[in-house]
Amino acid sequence: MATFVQAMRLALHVGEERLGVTDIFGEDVGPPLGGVFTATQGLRTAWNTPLDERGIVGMAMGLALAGQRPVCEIQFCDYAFNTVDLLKLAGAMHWSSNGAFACPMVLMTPVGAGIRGSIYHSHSFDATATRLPGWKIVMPSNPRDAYGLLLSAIRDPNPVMYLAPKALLRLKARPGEELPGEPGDEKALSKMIDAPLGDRSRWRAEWPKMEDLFVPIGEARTVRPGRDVSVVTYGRMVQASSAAADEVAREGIDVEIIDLRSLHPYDWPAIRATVKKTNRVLFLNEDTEVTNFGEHLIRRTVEELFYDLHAPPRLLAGKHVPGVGLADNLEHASVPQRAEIVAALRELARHEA
Amino acid sequence: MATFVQAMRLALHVGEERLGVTDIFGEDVGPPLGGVFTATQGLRTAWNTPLDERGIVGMAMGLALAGQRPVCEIQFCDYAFNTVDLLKLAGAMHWSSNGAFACPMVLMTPVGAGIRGSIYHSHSFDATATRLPGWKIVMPSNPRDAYGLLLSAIRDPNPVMYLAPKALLRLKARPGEELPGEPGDEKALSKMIDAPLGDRSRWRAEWPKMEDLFVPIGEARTVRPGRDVSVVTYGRMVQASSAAADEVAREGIDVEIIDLRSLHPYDWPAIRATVKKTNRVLFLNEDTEVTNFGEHLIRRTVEELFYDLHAPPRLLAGKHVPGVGLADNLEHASVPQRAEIVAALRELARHEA
Amino acid sequence: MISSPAVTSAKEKTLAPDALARVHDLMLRARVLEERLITMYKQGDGYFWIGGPGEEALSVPLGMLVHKGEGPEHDYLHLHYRSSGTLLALGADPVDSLRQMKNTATDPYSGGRNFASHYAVKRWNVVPVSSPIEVQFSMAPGTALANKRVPGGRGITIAQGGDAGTAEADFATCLVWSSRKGAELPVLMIVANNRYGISTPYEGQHGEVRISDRGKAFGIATATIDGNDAEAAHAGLAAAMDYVRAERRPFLLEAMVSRLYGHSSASGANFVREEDDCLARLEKKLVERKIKTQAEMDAARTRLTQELLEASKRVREEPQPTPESIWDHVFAGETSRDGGR
Amino acid sequence: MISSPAVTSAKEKTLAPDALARVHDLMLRARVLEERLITMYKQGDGYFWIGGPGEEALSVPLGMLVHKGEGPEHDYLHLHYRSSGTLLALGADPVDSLRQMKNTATDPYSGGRNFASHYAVKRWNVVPVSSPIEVQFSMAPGTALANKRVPGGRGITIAQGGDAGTAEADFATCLVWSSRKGAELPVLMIVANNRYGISTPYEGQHGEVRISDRGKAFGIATATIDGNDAEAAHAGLAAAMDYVRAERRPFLLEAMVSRLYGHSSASGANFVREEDDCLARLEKKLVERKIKTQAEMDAARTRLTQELLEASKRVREEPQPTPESIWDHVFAGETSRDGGR
Ligand SMILES: Cc1ncc(C[n+]2csc(CCOP(=O)(O)OP(=O)(O)O)c2C)c(N)n1
Ligand SMILES: Cc1ncc(C[n+]2csc(CCOP(=O)(O)OP(=O)(O)O)c2C)c(N)n1
Ligand SMILES: [Mg+2]
Ligand SMILES: [Mg+2]
Repeated sequence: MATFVQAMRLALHVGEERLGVTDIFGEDVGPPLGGVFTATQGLRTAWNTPLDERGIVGMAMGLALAGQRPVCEIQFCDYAFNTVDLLKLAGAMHWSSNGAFACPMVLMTPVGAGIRGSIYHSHSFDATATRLPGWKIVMPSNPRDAYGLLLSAIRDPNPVMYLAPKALLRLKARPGEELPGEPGDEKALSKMIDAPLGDRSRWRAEWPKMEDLFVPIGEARTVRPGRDVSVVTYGRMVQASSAAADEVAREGIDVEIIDLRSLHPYDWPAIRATVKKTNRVLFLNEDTEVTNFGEHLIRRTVEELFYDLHAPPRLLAGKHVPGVGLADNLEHASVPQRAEIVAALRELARHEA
Repeated sequence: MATFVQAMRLALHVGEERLGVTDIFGEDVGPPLGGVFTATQGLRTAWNTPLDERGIVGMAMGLALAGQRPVCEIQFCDYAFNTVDLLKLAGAMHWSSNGAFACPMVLMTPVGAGIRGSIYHSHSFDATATRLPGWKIVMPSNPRDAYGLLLSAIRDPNPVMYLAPKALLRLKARPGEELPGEPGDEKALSKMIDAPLGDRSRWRAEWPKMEDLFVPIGEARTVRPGRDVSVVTYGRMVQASSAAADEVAREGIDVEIIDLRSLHPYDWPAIRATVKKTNRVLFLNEDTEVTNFGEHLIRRTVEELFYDLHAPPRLLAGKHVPGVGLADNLEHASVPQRAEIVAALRELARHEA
Repeated sequence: MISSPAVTSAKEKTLAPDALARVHDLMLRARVLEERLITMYKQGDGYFWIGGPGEEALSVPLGMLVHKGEGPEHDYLHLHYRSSGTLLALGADPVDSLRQMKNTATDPYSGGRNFASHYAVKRWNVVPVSSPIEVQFSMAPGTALANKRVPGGRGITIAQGGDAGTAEADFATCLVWSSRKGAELPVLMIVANNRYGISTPYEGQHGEVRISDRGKAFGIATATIDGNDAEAAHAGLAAAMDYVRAERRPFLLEAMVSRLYGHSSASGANFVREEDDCLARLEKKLVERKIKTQAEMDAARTRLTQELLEASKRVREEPQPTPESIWDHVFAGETSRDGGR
Repeated sequence: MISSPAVTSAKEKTLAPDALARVHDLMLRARVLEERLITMYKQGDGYFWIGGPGEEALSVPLGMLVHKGEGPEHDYLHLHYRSSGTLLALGADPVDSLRQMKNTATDPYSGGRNFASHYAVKRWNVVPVSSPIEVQFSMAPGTALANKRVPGGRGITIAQGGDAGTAEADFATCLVWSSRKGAELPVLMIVANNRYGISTPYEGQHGEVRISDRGKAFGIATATIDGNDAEAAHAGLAAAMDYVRAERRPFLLEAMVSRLYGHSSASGANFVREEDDCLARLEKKLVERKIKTQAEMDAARTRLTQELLEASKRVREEPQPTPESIWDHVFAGETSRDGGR
C-alpha cells in the first residue's frame, strides 16, 4: 500500500519515463533530500533551485513556453504568495496570446494545517488558487487519487496546480484502492523507492513497473453515499468528515460525502445531484472563511438549487484570522475539527424547513 | 465641487498637516507627475520610488513599524499581485507579535475597469483584499467618501487598503456632498491644487483650509432607499446600479442601494436591515466571480437570513476569465454592465417565491 | 544579407554599406509604424499607445541577429513594449500592429485583447509580451534551460526591459538563476536605458553607475553600449550574442537609448526634441558615406507613411471581437471553456 | 562593559580580557539555551525547533553593539530565526524562549502562536521575526528611513538573513532601496553564510564568489568576515556599524558561520562534528590567554544547563493559550475583533 507521498513520487517517475517530464525542481527537491516531505526522492530529473519562489515559477513558465513539461514545487504553499502575479500570468498566457502559447506546467505544493505547523506551515491555498483563471486546480485526498491526478496534471496542456494536504502525506492507500502496478508488499515498496537514512550518494531508486491511471480532472468522487445530508469537500477534510459521518451515523443521520478532487474545473453535476438527493448540504474546507471557494459553491447552489434546499446551506471553514497559531488550542480553534463538523451535520439534518 | 481625485489629494494634504503623515510614495507619486492620476500632486511629502512594488510595501511596513504614518501607492492594483505575501505579513504583524507591533500604513491603489485599460489596467482587488486578515479595506464611490475614508484610513492604527475605482477619479461631488472646507468655486479649487501643464518646477499648491471628516470605517451608506429589491455594492458599481435603478423605477420597481464603502470590516447590520426590508438582494461588484467577496456576503445572508429571502440572492460580478480584453465588446462582456444589472433587478423583483 | 549570426563578426564596428542600408530601411519602417500608431491613437482609432520610437537602432539589429524559428533550437525572445523594430526585422507585417492598435478580431497577437506592441509569435519564439514590468526576466531562465538542453544547440534566450524595471525582483532573479556555477544559462539580458521610468528620472533611483555592473558580482559578462548608434548597437549585440551562443553563459548588455515620444499616450506621445534621434543619426551617416541620399530616404518615408495610412483605413473596417470570444482560449485543449460552469 | 558603540573602536581586532569574557558568557548562555530548546523538542515539550547554535560568535557581539531602545533614535533589528544570541546579549530572559518553545500563553513574543526563535520585542526595536525567508530585507529600508529622519540621530537598521535567502527578491530590494544616490539609508545588511539552505549546498546555487560582492555595483561598502571567530566578528561588526552610524549609508557584511545542529528539528537537530564550533574556538582562546580556565567554563555550562532545565519544568506548568485568544490582536485599537462578523 503506497502512501500518499509515495504515490506522488511514483507518478513523477511515470512522468519522467513516459510523459515527457524533463525537470522536477524546487527548494530541496533534488538530492540529497528529495523534498522536505520526500516526494521527489530518487527521481532522475529532480534538482535543487535557489531559494526564490518567483524564480521557480518563472523557470517553470519558461520551460512550459518552450514546450517542455516541467513540474515545480513550492516547498509550502505558505511561501507561494510572493508569486501570485506570475501565477496569474501563467493562467493568462494562452488566453492573452489568443491561443498561440500554452503553458503546460505543474505546480505542486503542500497545503493545510494538521501538523502543528504554526503560522507559516499551515496555510491553505484553495481560495487563492481558484481565483486564477486559466489554471486547473486539483487536490487529492488519498494515495490513488494522488497518483492518478498527478498523471493527469502532467499530461494536461494547461497550468495545473496540485495541492497536497500535508497532513495526509503519510496516509496509506486503503485495500482496494492501490495504485495500478504497485508491489503488494509495502515493505518491499519502501525498500525500492524510499531513500535510506544517512549517506545517499550511491543510492538509486528501483522503480516498480507502474501502470497508467489518469483520474480525470473535473470529476468528483462519492466517498460515501448517504440519504440525509451532503458534505461537499476535498483534501484533508474528506477524512475529517468521514469520521464525523461515522459519529452521526450512530444517531441515524446518513451522510453523503463528495470529494471534489478538482476545484477547477469542478464537478457541478455531482454537486447538483447530491443536493437534489439530500436537500441539505455542508461545504467544508480549511481555508479562511471570508471570500472562500466554498462560498462560491454556496452561491451557485442558491442560484441554481434554491428550491431544492430544505435547510440553509452551510459553510464550515477556517477562521478569518492572520494565521494558524502553534498551540493546539489555537490550531483547533482556527480550522474545522470533527466536533464542529458533527454539530453542523446534526443541525442540517434536524433543521425543519 | 472637488473631484474624487482632488478629494484624495486634499485628504493627503490634511494627513501631512494634521495627522502625522511624513511619507507619501510610490511610482511617479512625487514631482513632477504627482501620480498617474494626479492624486499626489503638490504634496509636501510625496516622493518617487524605484519601480519595485515589493519595495514600496516593505518601505511602508518598515515606516509603520517605526511608528510613522506612511501612505504608499501601487500605481495600479494589477501590479500588486507580487506583494501578496508582504500584505499578508502586514496584516499579521500585530497578531503574530501578540499585540506588540502595530502596522499603521495606508496602501492606496486604483482598481477596476471602465477606462479601456485592457488586461493589466482593469483588475479589481476586492476579492484578494478581503482575504487579508488584519487589514481594513475601504472603497469609496464618491468624492466626499473619498475624502472622509482616506482621513479615517490615515488615522487608523491598522494597515488600511484604500481601493480607488479608477473610472470614478474625475467624478465631481454632487451638490450637498461637498467636502467640508472646499472652496465653492471649482475653477478656483483647480487653480489652487491642480498642477499646471508644462514646467512645474516652481509650482506650489495653495491649499484650502479643509475641515475634518472622518467617515467611519465599517459603516455603509444608503444611497437610495427603496422597497422592492436591494443592491449591496460598492465602488464603481454604485453609479452603475443607480442608473439601473432609475431605469427599472419606470417599471415600478423600487430599488434600495447600499454602498458598503468598507469591505472589511463591513456593515452587516446595514445588509441585514435591507434584506429584511426588501427580501430580495443583488450583490454586485466587478471582480471575477469565482471566490468573490460578494459570495461571502451571499453565504452569510443565506446562513443568517434564509427565511427572509423571497427570491434566491443573486451575484453579478466579473466573468472568470484571465483578464478584461481591450475591445469594447470584450470589456462589456467581462464586467457587469447596466443592462445586466437591470435584468437582474427585474428578475429579482418579479420572482415569485 | 548580414543577419545570420554565423557570418556577423562581433568585431565589425562598421557595417558594410548594403547592411547599413538594410538597417536603415527597417529602422525607418519601425519609426513610420510607431508614428502611424500614435496618429491612430490621437485620431481615436485606438485607446492607448506605447511603443519603441527611439529604440530602433537597438531593436532592429537585435531582430536581424536573431536565430529565428520555433522551438529550443532557435532563439527565444522575451521582449518589452518597445520592441516593434525587432518584430519588423524578424519579418512581422506592420499591419498586424495596426490591428492590435485598433483591437480588431484579426489582431494576431492577442485577438483584440491587449494593447499595441504586446506581441506574441509562436513561430518565431516571441513569447507573449505582457504589461507587468520585468516578469520576462523571471521566465527567461526557463526557455534558456530548454535552449541549453539541445545537444550542440546554438539557440539562446534574449530578455529585454527598461532601466527602471531593473529594480523589480525579476531582474535579480535572472541574474541569480542564469549564473549558478556549473549551471550557467545562455541568456542575453538587455536593458534599454532611456533614463526614465514614466516620469521618474534615473538619477535618484539608482546607486549603480552602470546598470550593467550588476552582473559583475555574479561573474556575468557585461557591457554598456550606445544604443542610439546603429552600428555600435549592432556590434555590441553581435558580440554579446556570439558570446552567449558559443559559451552558453549569460551576458548583461545595457544600451543607452532615447524615448522619442515620451512614455506613452498617457504622457501625450509628442516628439521630444531634446532626445537624441537614432534614425536621424543614421541618416546623417548614410549621407556622409554616400550610401543613400536624404532625398531618397525622405521619399521612402513618405511612401511608407502613405502605405500605412492606407492600411489603417482598411484595418478600421475589420471586425471587432465578439462578446462571446472572451471565453476562447481560456484553456488549451478540450476543457469546457469555463471550467465547471 | 564594552557594548557601547561609542567606545568600541572598529580597529580593535583583539578584545580586552573582560570584554572577551563577557562575550563568552553570553555565547555560552546562548548555546545552552539552544541545547535546552532542542532537548525540549526531543522530549515532546515543543513541536519544532529552529535556532542559532553555530552563529553565537556573530549574534552575541551584534547584540552587544546595538544601540538599544525603542523608536527611531535607536537601532532597529530585523533578525532571523538564528538570532537567540543577539536577544540574550540585548538582555532577553532565556525562559521566554522556553515559553515560546512550549507555546504557552505566557510567551511574550507571540502568545503561543509562533515557533521558537521568532522574537518580537517592541522596547528594543526587535521587529517580529517571521518564517518567510528574507522579507525582513524589504522592510528594513522603512525603519532605516525613520532612523535617518532623526536629526543628528545615530540609530541604524540591521537586517540579518542566511546565504540561501539572498536569492529572494527582498535581498535585491534592500540593495536597491538603500543605495539610491542622494537617498542612501543607514542599513547594515548581514548575511550569515553557513553554506546551506536546508539540504542545498551553497555550491551550485551561486554565481557569486562572495555574496558581499553583490553590494559593489550599488556603491555599497562590503566585507566578508570569519563569523566563527568572536573577536573578528566583533571587530567586523563594530567597523560596519560605525560606518553606517556615521556615514548614514548602507553596508553589506557577510559572515561565514556554522550550522552546528543542522537546519532544524526537521533535519534531526543533531550536533554536526564537521562544523567549526565558535564556542569551542573561543574557549580555547580564553584558556590560551589565561582569561578563564576550562574547568571554570565547564562549571558555568553545567550550572546554566541546570538552571534552564529547572526553568523548563516550570514553563511546562504555565497555561496554554485559550481557544478564544485566536481573536486577540487581529486589530490594533478598538475595532471589533473580527471585523464585520
Ligand atoms: C509591475 C509593474 N509596475 C508598474 C507598471 C506601470 N509602468 C508601466 S511602464 C513603467 C515604467 C517603466 O520604466 P522602464 O523600465 O525604464 O521602461 P521604459 O518605459 O522607460 O522603457 C511603469 C512604472 C507596470 N507596467 N508593471
Ligand atoms: C519564502 C520562504 N521560502 C521557503 C522557506 C522554507 N525554508 C525555511 S529555512 C530555508 C533555508 C534558508 O537558508 P538560508 O537562507 O541559508 O538560512 P539558514 O537556514 O541556512 O540559516 C527554507 C528554504 C521559507 N521559510 N520561506
Ligand atoms: Mg526607462
Ligand atoms: Mg544558510
